[in-house]
Amino acid sequence: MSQRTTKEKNDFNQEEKMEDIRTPFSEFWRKFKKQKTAIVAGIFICLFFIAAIIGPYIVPYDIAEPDYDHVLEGPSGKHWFGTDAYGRDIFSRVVVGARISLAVGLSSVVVGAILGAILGLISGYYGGWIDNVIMRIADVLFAFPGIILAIGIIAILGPGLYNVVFAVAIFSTPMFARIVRGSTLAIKETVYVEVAKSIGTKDKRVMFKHILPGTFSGIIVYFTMRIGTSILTASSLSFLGMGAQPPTPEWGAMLSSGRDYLGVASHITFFPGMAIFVTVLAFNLLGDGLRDALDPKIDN
Amino acid sequence: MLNYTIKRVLGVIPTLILISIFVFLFIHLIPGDPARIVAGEDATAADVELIREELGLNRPLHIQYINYIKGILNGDLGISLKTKKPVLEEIKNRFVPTFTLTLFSIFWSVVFGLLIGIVSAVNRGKWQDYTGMFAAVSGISLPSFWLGLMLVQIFSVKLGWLPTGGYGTFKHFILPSMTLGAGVAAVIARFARSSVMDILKEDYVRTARAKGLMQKIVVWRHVFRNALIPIVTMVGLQFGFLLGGSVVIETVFSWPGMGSLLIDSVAFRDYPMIQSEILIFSLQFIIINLIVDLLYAVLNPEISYK
Amino acid sequence: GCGSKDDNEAPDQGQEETTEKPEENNESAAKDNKDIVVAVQDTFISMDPHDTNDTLSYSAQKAMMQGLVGFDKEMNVIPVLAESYEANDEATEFTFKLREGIKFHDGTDFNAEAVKVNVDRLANPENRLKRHSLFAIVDHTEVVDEYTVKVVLKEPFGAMINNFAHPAAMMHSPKALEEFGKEVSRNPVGTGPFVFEEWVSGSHVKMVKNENYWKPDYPKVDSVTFKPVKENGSRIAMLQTKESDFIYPVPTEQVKAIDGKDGVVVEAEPSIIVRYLAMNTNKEPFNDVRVRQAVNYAINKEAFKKVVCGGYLEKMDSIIAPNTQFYSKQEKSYDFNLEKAKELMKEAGYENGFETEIWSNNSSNVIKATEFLQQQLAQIGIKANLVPMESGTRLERIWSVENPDDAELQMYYAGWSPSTGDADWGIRPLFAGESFPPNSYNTAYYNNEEADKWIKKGIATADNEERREAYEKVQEIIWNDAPWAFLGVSMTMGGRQEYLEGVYLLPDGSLSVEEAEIK
Amino acid sequence: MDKKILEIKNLKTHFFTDNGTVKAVDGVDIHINEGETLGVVGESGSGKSVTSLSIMGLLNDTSGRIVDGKIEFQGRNLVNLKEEDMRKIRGNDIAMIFQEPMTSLNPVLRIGKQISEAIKLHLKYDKQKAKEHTINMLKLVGIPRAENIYSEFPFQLSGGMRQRVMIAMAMACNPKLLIADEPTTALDVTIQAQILDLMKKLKEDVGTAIMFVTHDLGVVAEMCDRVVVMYAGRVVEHGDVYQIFENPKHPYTKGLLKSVPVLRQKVDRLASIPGNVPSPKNMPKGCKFAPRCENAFDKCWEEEPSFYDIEENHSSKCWLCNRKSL
Amino acid sequence: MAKPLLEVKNIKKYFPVKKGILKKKEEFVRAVDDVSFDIYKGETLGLVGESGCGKSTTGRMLLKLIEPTDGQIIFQGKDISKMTEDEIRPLRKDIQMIFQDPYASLNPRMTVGEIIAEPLIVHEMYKDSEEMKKRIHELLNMVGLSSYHSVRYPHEFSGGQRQRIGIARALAVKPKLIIADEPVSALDVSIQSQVLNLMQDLQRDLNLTYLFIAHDLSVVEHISDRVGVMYLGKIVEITDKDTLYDKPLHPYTQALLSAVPVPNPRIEKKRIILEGSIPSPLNPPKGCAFHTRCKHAKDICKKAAPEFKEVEAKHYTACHLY
Ligand SMILES: Nc1ncnc2c1ncn2[C@@H]1O[C@H](COP(=O)(O)OP(=O)(O)OP(=O)(O)O)[C@@H](O)[C@H]1O
Ligand SMILES: Nc1ncnc2c1ncn2[C@@H]1O[C@H](COP(=O)(O)OP(=O)(O)OP(=O)(O)O)[C@@H](O)[C@H]1O
Ligand SMILES: [Mg+2]
Ligand SMILES: [Mg+2]
Repeated sequence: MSQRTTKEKNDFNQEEKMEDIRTPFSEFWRKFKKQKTAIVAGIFICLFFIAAIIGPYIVPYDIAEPDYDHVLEGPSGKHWFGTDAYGRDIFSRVVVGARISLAVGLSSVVVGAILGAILGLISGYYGGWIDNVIMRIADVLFAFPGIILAIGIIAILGPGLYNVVFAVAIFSTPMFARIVRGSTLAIKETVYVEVAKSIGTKDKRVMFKHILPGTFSGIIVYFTMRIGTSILTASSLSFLGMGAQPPTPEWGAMLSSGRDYLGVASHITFFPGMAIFVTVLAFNLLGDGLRDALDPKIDN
Repeated sequence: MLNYTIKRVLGVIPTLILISIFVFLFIHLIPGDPARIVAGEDATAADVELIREELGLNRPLHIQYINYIKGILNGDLGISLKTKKPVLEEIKNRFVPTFTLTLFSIFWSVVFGLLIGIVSAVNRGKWQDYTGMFAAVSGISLPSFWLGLMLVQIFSVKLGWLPTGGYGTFKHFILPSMTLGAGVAAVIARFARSSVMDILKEDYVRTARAKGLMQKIVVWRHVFRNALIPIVTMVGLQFGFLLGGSVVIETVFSWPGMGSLLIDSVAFRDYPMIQSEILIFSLQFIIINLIVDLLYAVLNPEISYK
Repeated sequence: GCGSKDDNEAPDQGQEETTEKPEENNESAAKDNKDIVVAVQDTFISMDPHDTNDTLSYSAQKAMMQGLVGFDKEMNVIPVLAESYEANDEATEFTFKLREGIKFHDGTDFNAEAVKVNVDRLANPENRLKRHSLFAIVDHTEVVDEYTVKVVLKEPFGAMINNFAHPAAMMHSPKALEEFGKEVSRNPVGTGPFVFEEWVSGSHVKMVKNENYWKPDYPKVDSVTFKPVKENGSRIAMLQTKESDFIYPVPTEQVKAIDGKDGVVVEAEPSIIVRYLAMNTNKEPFNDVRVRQAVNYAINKEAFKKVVCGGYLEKMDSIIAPNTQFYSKQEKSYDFNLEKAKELMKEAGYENGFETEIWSNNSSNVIKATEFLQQQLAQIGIKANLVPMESGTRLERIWSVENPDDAELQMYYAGWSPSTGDADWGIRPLFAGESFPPNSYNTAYYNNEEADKWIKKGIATADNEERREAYEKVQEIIWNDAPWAFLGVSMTMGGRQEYLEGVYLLPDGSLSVEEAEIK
Repeated sequence: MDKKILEIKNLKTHFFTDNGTVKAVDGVDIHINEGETLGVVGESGSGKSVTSLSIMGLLNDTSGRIVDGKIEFQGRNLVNLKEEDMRKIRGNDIAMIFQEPMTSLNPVLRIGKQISEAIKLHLKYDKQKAKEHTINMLKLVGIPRAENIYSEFPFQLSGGMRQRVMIAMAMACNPKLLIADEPTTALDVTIQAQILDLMKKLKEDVGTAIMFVTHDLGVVAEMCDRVVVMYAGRVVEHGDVYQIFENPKHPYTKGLLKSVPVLRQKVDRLASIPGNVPSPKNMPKGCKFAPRCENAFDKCWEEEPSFYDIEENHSSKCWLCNRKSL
Repeated sequence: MAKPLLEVKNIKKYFPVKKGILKKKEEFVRAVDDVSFDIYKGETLGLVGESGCGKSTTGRMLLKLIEPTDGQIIFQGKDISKMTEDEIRPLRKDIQMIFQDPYASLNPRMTVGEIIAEPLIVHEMYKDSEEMKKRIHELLNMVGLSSYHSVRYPHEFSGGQRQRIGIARALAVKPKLIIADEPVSALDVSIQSQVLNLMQDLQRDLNLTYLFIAHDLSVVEHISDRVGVMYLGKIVEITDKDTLYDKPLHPYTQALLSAVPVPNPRIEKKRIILEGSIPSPLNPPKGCAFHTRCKHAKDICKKAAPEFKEVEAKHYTACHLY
C-alpha cells in the first residue's frame, strides 16, 4: 500500500476548503439569478427609482407650466405622451409622478411592515392574551373593507399625501402582523429556538436574533407585492378625490382628472394608467421572483 | 362537526363586539357635524343644537354606544340622517345588489382562478404556465376603476354588447363582476398554482402514481381536493377585498348597492347609516369566513371528525 | 368646474329647481316604446318637496307634483295650479285664485283647503321641514272660498311670489299627508303629469303617465325613469348605447365626442348659475379691495371658458346671471389684464404675492377649475394651495364656524343657483351681512352697510320698479367691491337622443319632463 | 434455476438541477430472481430510493431522468416504455411501499377508496367486488375491524396501521415484484417487528419477489436472501446474506458491519468509517470510497474498479478483490 | 456512596388539552407520569422507550424547557423545579442539551462560529472577542472539525458534522451534565459510530455526565452504564445495563429486547410480538399501563398500578409479577 494516501486525502479535503463560502445571501442570489422575469422587473424598478430621483431635473418641460394654446394634444415628437387639459406635458408629469407614487408606495409599506412586524412578533412569541388582543384587532381591521378604512382615515386627517401614506400603512399593518406572527409561531417551535432557550438566552435576544431574521423572507416577498397594492390604493383614493393635491402629478390623480376625457383624449388616462400598471406589475414580478428564490422548498 | 360549528359561531362574538366599538369610535372621529348636516347650511346655531339634542348626539359617547347596541339588538339600526328613513329599510334594498354582485364575482373568479392555477401548476414551466401567470400578475396590477372604465369603453360603447351600468338582468352583472373579480381571480390563480405545486410534491401523490392511476385522476382526485383546503381559506379573505372593491366599482357602474350608498353616507356624515353599513360589511365578511371555515372542516376530515 | 350642477353647493344647496310647462308633442317610432330613461348625476334624497334641498330631487318631484305658480324657461313666474294671483302693496298679503276641477292622483280634490294644509305644513316650524325657511315669514293662511286662498305674511316680503314658484311650494295631496305622515317623502301624491310608481333606492325612480292629467293631451310618454349615474363616463356611455334617452349633465369635455353622432344631440343653454371664487373680505390680504380686484384681473376668463368649460360658459358682467330677475349689466370690466393686476398688487403692498388656500369640493370638475385658478393666480405671485374637501368636511370647516373671525376660509370656489329666479335669492344669501356662515352662504364674509340697506329695501316691497332700483344699486356696489372673482355663468348641458323632444333644462339647473315626447 | 424477474443494467439516473447535474445513480447493476427477497443497503443518499423510483418510472415530477442503462422486467425494457404502458405495470405488476406511512396516504380520502381505486383500475372489478377484495386485503394484513377501517380516514390510524394499509394497497393486485423502500424505518421496534413478521408471512403465502430497501443491517439479516450494498450511486458489493455478513469483501461493507453496535456483543469502542459520503459536486475521480478507505492506494485514486467475483454470486467492486492486480 | 449529581423525584407532566365548546373541559395528556431516577457524576444513564412514551418530555423538564406539573428536580443539592427563569439562568451553564435533529437544531441564518458563540455571549463568558474566537476554534477541533469551518453556515455540513457542531455548542460553557435527546438516531450507521465514539471520548476527557435518550436498544447498551425503560410516561424498569440486558424482568423490556433485529443471518430469533401499539397518553389504561399488551396480564394488572420497587439489588421494576 502506498504512502500517498494521506496526502491525497488532505488534498481532497483541501479542495473542499477552497469551495466558496455559501452564505444564505449567496444561496439566495444564486437562485434569484435564475428568475429572468424578476431580474427584468428589478431593472425596471431601478429605472423607476432613478426616474424618481433625477426625473425632476431632466424632464423636458416644467410640470406645472400651463400652455393653453396646446391643450389635449395627442402624443407627438414634441410631447411624447401628449398634453393634458392645461397643455402640460404628460411625459414630464408621468416621470416626475414616479417620485410620488414610489414614495407613497414605499413609505406606507415600510411603516406598515415595521408596525406589523413588531406586533406580529410580540403576538406570536408571547401568545396568550396579548396574542388574542392583537389578532382580534387585526381581524377587525381585516373585516373592515380596506378602502373604507382608508377613506375614513383620510376623512379624519384630511386629504394629502402624508395622510394617504398613513392610511395605506394602517391598512397594510394587519397583514404584515399576520405573516410575521405565522412565521414566528413556526420558528418558535423550531429546535434551534428551543436550543437558544435551553442555553439561557433572554426573550428579547431570542425574538430579535433568532426569530425575526427568519421572518424576513416572508416579509420581503409580501413587502414587494404590497408596494404595488399601495400604489393602487393610493391611486384609488385619488380617483375618489381623496389623494394627492393638484397640481401634484400623482398617477392616480392624473387618471382621475383625465377620465372625463375618455374617448376624446384617451392618452391623458392611458399613460398614467400604464405607468401604474407597469410599476405595480414590476413589483409583483419581482415579488414572485423573490419568493421563488427565498422559498427553500423550490430548488430547481 | 356540530361542536366545531358551535365553537366557531361563538368565536365570532368577541370580534363582532370589537368591530361595533371600533366602527362606532371610528365614525365619531371623522370630522363633520351630523347635526349641522341635518339642519342644513343655513340653519341657526340654536337649530343645530336642537337637532343634536333630538338625535342624541349631545350625550356622552359611551351612552350613545350603549343605545346604539340596544337598538341593534332590537333590530333597530337607527334613522338615516339624510333621508330620515329607518336605516334598515334603506339598506335592505341595497344589500341584495352588492351581495349578488360579490357572489357573482367570487364565483367566476374562483372558477377561473382555480382553472388557471391548476393548469399552470400541472404544466409548470411550459407556455400555459407563463400565459396563465402573466394574466394573473396583470390582473392584480391593474387599477380596478381604470379597468372598469376601459371595459365599458370596449364592450358597451364600441361593441354595444353589454349595458354600461345599472342593476338588472344577467347582462348587467357581467362587466361589474368581471372588473371586481379580476384582481381576486388573479390572486386565486397564483395561490392555486403554488398550492397545487406543493401538493404535487406530497408523498401521497407519489403513492397515487405508484398505483398506476391516470394523470387526470391523480390531479383531480388526489391533488385538487387537498389543494382546495388552503385555497378555501384564502377565498374567504378575498371576500373582504371584494366588499371593499365594490365601493369603487359601484361608483363606476352606477350599481345601486351598499358601496355607493356608503360613499354617499360618508359624504353626508349619515352616522347611523355608515355605522350600520360598515357593520353589515364586516358581518358579511365574518359570516362568509365562518362559512369558509366550516367548508374547510368539511374538506378536511381531520377537523370535521373531531 | 362648469357643469351646471356638480360643483354647486349640492347636495345641500339652497335653491335649485325646475318648473314644467305644457307644450305639444307628437309620437313617432325611433324607439319602440314610450318609456323614457333619464340619467342624472346623483341619487335622489326625498320625494317630499317641503323637505328637500337638492335640485335633483326636485327634478323628479316636478314630474309628479306642482305648485300654485312656477317658472317658465326664462325663469319668469307663471301660474300653474293657480289661475291668477295678486299681492297687496305692502307685500304682506298674497291671494291666489285656483284652477278648478283638478284632482290629485289619489282622487282627492285640489282646492283652497288643500293649499292651506300644505302652506300650514311648511309654515309650522315644528314640522322641521328643510324648506320651512322659505315660509317662516307666513303668518297664517285663509281659505276665502273653495277656490280662493289668501296667505298673510308677518312682515312685507317683495319676493314672496317667487318663493311660491319655488318647487318647495309644490302641493301634496292632503289625504296622502294624513295617510303617510312623514312617509310622504317616499309616497309622493301630487297633481302632476306622472304618477309615482316606485323608487328603488340608489337605482331609479319610476313614474307612469297620469291618465287624468288636467292639461289635455299630456303627458305624451308612458313612463319616465330617473337613474342616478355618478360617473360622467358612464352617463355618456349610456347615451351612446341608447340605454338612456336623456342625460344630465353632459360633461363639457365630452360634448365634441358625442354631439351629432349616433343620433345624440347635446343642448347647451344659459343658466342662472354663477361661478365664483369667494375671497374672505374679513381677513388679510383679501380685506383690501385692490387685492380682490387684482385677483379678478389676473384670471383669464376666456381661458377659463376654454380650458375648464370646454367653451361652455357665458361671461359674467354682474354679480347675478342675466336671466335672474332685476339683473343689471355692470360698466366696470374685469377682463383679463395682468399689468393692471400686478399694479394693484403692488399698490396693496403685495408686490411679491402671498400664499393662500383655495377651498372647494372634491369633484373632478371642480378640482380642474381650481387647478386652473391656481395657475392663473401664480402669475401675480399668489401661491394658492388647493384644498378640495369631501362635503362633510367642507360643511364642518365652513358652516360650523360661529364667529366670522375664527373662519379659516380664505378663498372658496363654488357656484350658486338662485332657484327662486329672483335677485333677492341671488344676492341676499351670498352678500348680506346677516348671511355669514353658519346662517347662510356669504362665504366672502362680505359686509357692506350700504349694500345691506338696499338688499333690505328690495324685499320690503312688491313694487317691481322699486325693487329694480334697489337691486341695480346693490349690484353696482358689490361688483365694484369685488368680494368674488367673477368667473362666469354656467350653461346647462343636456344630452338627448334625436327622437326625444320636450325635455328641458331650466336656467336654475333643474329638469322638466312634462312635455317629453318621442318623435 | 433462478429466473430473473428484474434485471437492471448500468442504470444511470441523473438530476439536472440549478446547481448542476447530480449523478444520484451512476451505473447500477442489480437483478432480482423470482420469489426472492433482495436487500438493498447503503448510506443515506447512496441512491437507493432513486433506483426504486427509476424502476417505477416515477421520476416525472422531478428534474431526474434516466440517462443510460436498461431496466428489464420480465424481458421488457421499462426505460423506454410509454407512460400509458408503464401505468399498466405500476401498481399491478410492480408495487411499491414507501418509507413514510404518515404522509404516504391521502389525508382526505377514506382508506377503502384509496385501496379499491387501484383494484378497480387494474383488476377491473366492479364496486362491490372491489370493496370485498379491499376488505379481504385489510384482513390479510392483520387489520382488526377491517369493515370499519374501510371507511375511516388515515389520520384515525396509528403509524403501524397505516403501514399495514400501505402494504394491503401494494399487495392488492398481486404484484410480481414489491419494492419496499424502508418500510419500517419510521416505526418503533415493536411495531417494526409486527410489520416484518407480516411481510415474511405474506411472502411465504404469495411468493412475490421483494426488493427491500433499508439501511438497517439487522433487518437485512433477518429478511433477505441476497444483499446489494450501495455507495455513492453505485453497487459496491453483492452476494447472498451469508456471504455478505460473514465474508464481506468491500472495505465499505466491512466498515459498515463493524460500526453497528450489536445487542449483547460488548465492544469498548465501535469501529467507524472516517469522513463523510462525498458530495455529488466533489466526487473523487477513482473509487468513490477511496477518501474514506484505510486501504486505498494509488490506483484507487485514479481508476474506478469494476466488479470482481469472489465466489459464486458474490462480487465486489474493489481493487483489492482483483486477483490479477495483486 | 456518592451523592447523585441529579435527583429526579416523582416528576409529572400533564399537558392540558382544552375540550368542549367553550374550552372549559380540560383533559390531560399524561406525557410523564411520576418518574424518578438519579444520575451520578461521570456516568451515563440511558433512557429507552418507544415513540411518544415521554422520553423527550422528561429530558426537557430537567432543563425546565417544560415546566414540570409536579415533582422535584434536585441538581447539585438545589431544587430547580420551583426556580424562576432568572434564578435558573446561571445554572444553565451546567446542564446542556444535544438534540436529535441535527438539521433543525442549528439556526440556518447563523454561521457555525456564531452558533457556538451564542452560549458564551449569553453567559458573558468572554470580554475579549479574540479569546472567544480562540475558544471557538478549540471547540471545533475538539469535536473533529477545523477552525475554518467557523465562518460557514450549517446547511453546508453533513448530518454527522452538524451533530458535532451541536456537541461543540453544548461543550462551550463547560457543562457538568449533558442531556442528549436521541443524538444519533437521525444519522447513518457509519456516522453514528463516529458520534458515539466522540461522545465517549469527551466524557472521558472532560468528566461529563450524560443522560442519553434513545430508542435504539443496541446503542443504549453500548454507551450507558445504567438503563431505564419507559412505557407510557412511566419508567417500568431501571438497573445497570448488564443486568437489564441479561435478565430483563418487566415483560415489556423482554418484548422490546426480543424485537430488535440482529445483524446476523444465522440467528433464528424467538420473537415476542406485542399486539397493537402504545395506548394514547390522553386516557392511559387503568391499572398497569402495559396490561393491554401484556401476555402475563392478570386481573390485578387491570385494577392496580404496580408499585415501582427494588426487586433485586439496584434493580427496580414496576410489575405485579414480582
Ligand atoms: N428530486 C431530486 N432532485 C435532486 N437530487 C435528488 C432528488 N432526489 C434525490 N436526489 C439526490 O440523489 C441522491 C440519492 O438519493 P436517494 O433518495 O436515492 O438516497 P437514498 O439512498 O434513498 O437515501 P435515504 O437512505 O436517505 O433514503 C442524493 O444525493 C439526493 O440528493
Ligand atoms: N406540548 C405538548 N402538548 C401536548 N402533548 C404533548 C406536548 N409535548 C408532548 N406531548 C405528548 O406527550 C407524549 C410524550 O412526548 P415525548 O416527546 O416526550 O415522547 P418521546 O418519548 O420523546 O417520543 P419520540 O421518541 O417520538 O421522540 C406524546 O404523546 C406527545 O404527544
Ligand atoms: Mg431513500
Ligand atoms: Mg423525543
